[in-house]
Amino acid sequence: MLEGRQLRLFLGSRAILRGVDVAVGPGECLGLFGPNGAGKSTLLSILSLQREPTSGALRMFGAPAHVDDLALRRRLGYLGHEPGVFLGLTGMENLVFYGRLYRLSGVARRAEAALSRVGLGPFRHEIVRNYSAGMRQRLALARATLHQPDILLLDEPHQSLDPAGRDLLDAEIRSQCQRGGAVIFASHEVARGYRLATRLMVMRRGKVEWQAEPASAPEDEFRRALDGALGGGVR
Amino acid sequence: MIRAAGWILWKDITLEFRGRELLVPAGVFGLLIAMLYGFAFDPAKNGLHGTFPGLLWLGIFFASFLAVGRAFSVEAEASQQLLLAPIDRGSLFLAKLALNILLTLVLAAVMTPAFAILLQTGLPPETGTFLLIEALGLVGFSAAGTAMGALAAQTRLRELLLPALLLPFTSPLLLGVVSATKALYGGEVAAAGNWIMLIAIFDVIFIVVPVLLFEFLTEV
Amino acid sequence: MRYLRWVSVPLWIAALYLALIWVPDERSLGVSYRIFYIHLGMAWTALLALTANFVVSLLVLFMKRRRETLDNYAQATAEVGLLMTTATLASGMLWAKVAWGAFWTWDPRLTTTAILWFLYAGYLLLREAIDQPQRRMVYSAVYGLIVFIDVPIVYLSVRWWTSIHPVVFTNTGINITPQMLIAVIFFFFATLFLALDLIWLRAKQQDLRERLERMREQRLGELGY
Amino acid sequence: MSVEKQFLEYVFFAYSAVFLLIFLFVTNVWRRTRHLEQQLSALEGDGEKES
Repeated sequence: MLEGRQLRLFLGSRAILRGVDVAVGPGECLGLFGPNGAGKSTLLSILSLQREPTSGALRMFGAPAHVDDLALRRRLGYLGHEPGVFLGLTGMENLVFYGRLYRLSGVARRAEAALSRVGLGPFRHEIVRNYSAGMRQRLALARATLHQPDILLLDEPHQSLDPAGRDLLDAEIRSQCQRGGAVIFASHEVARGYRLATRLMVMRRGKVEWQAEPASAPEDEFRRALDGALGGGVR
Repeated sequence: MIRAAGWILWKDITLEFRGRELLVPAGVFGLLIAMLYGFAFDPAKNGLHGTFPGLLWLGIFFASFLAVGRAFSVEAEASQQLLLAPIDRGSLFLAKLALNILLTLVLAAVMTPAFAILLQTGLPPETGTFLLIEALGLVGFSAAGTAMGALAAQTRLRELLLPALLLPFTSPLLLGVVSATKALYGGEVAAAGNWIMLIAIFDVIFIVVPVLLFEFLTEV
Repeated sequence: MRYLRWVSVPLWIAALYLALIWVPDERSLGVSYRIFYIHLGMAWTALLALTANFVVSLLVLFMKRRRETLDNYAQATAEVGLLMTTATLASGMLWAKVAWGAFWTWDPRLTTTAILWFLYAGYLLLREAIDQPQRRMVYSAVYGLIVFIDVPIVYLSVRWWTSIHPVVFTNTGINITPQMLIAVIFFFFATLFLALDLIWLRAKQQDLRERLERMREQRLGELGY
Repeated sequence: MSVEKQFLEYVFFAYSAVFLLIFLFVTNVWRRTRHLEQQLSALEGDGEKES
């Protein structure tokens, strides 16, 4: 479904990504791990078509992917560090607005369903400024999945969610995979991420250091690889 | 493209109605300018008819700065997600342009009568033509302001940079609107027509060129 | 480029000699009109440097490769263009005081040149205010394309509107004596070579800065960051 | 003071103003280049010491 080969990104003379190979197929869930500054968020921003890589080939659904391909954007869902919802609008209005931009049919019905799925049904007509951080993140999750994307890209989605919200998010990710979609998420949640992912990838300094499938790699091996990446620096 | 722009505009107007974050501060500032001009120039003693067009337009431009500079910052809380939506980049520009035109028109509608009363000059004769000048002038100001606001919003200085980027561009526009208004006060409608042409040309340039170049700005 | 200075220095000496000593005084303005030579040289070179900035900005937007180098030249040409515009305004104001009796009048050419100064000051401010190199490159290129509108307007202002500013080249011919023309040409090439030298110097410095950043990056890598 | 002398003063001012501007620009560029070169050689020096 998605395949990136030798992705590199330079900002001026700074190398942020130094040749990353990444691929997901239908039903797969790829977990990205590594210290801050490893390039996880940058990789996700390239995969979500926010910026072109300096070099390397990115293909989606069998065709080269470009930043200005609007049809392709409709098949991607992205949830970043910021919830990306408007504080002055109600939860419902936020979803309806995004639904309109994605040209969905039956927007109101879909928005209602999405809101009750993330447990915000009773609060749907309240202004988002009054939401707690966890509620905003739930709304952001509803927003990212509203148009039922084929590929879901999540940048540290567990952050700022309450425990119930985390379970909800995990269920959402699993159902996305069962539907035949793909998920790529970046996380600092070692145990939760290990259970969730169908493939694990540890990044450090813009490169992939270690990758394996949880079936063949016990959790302590994964933890050792991650500790190596975290401790390899100067800290 | 137009439909998406319409939805973004609808969202911005809803936000503005709820929060009044742009119009109220800018409007208060605009009225304050009128009052301070009144103190500084003493309109009762020295008639201000000669300088009124310049005072009025500078006042409107300065107050509009507050509103136009913020128009892109409204998006800051969700700009990333908005840019990820499958919409044409030009539609975002159009939506912001329409928002800025509406905001500056409302500001001018409040400020013009206030200036005319507080500076004791009254509105110019040929009020219809004067309204046309105001509308065209504010469309031009909003177009240039939207383009420069898009540039300034992505810099470290944000709105602080906007005056330095925008004011040199608006100098021909200021010349146009002030001269046209002056011509109306002097009863020279034909001369005003020539200035209105200049304003219209400015409007066209600053709507077309940014739409063409806006694509580049959102790429990085 | 390193030999530029070997041409530039004798050219300057020759130009200064021609403009300050060789050319006879003008009838009405006497010795004061000699400001004209440095004023004209700076003005033309300024417009040329800013035109170069326009070309480089276009290339930055539409070329795929070597954009970083081009961007260095965008910075350099704008700086040198602004410097020369400043020099034009400074020498012009002094001359205006002699010829017109005031440092400044709101003549079309003076007005458009003042606007030009502010536009490119804004350009450099914009560059200064963006940290991310890619974004700085594209944003300043877009802004550079828009502000260039004023350059032809400055050039044509004296021809479009009634202006008290003198014009050298008109449809009907050249408005100066052959002797003056020789001095003008020498002065123009002297300033042009100076501008090239300055642009090159500044772009080379930017290259150095980038090398330093790469080096720093590499050293950080070696240290295991 | 004769008009001639005043004219001469203005010519002098104009030329020196322009040269001053250029001088300031050039010295500024040179100073910054020097600074960059120092930083660069310091980095290179460190590299050799450690390797």
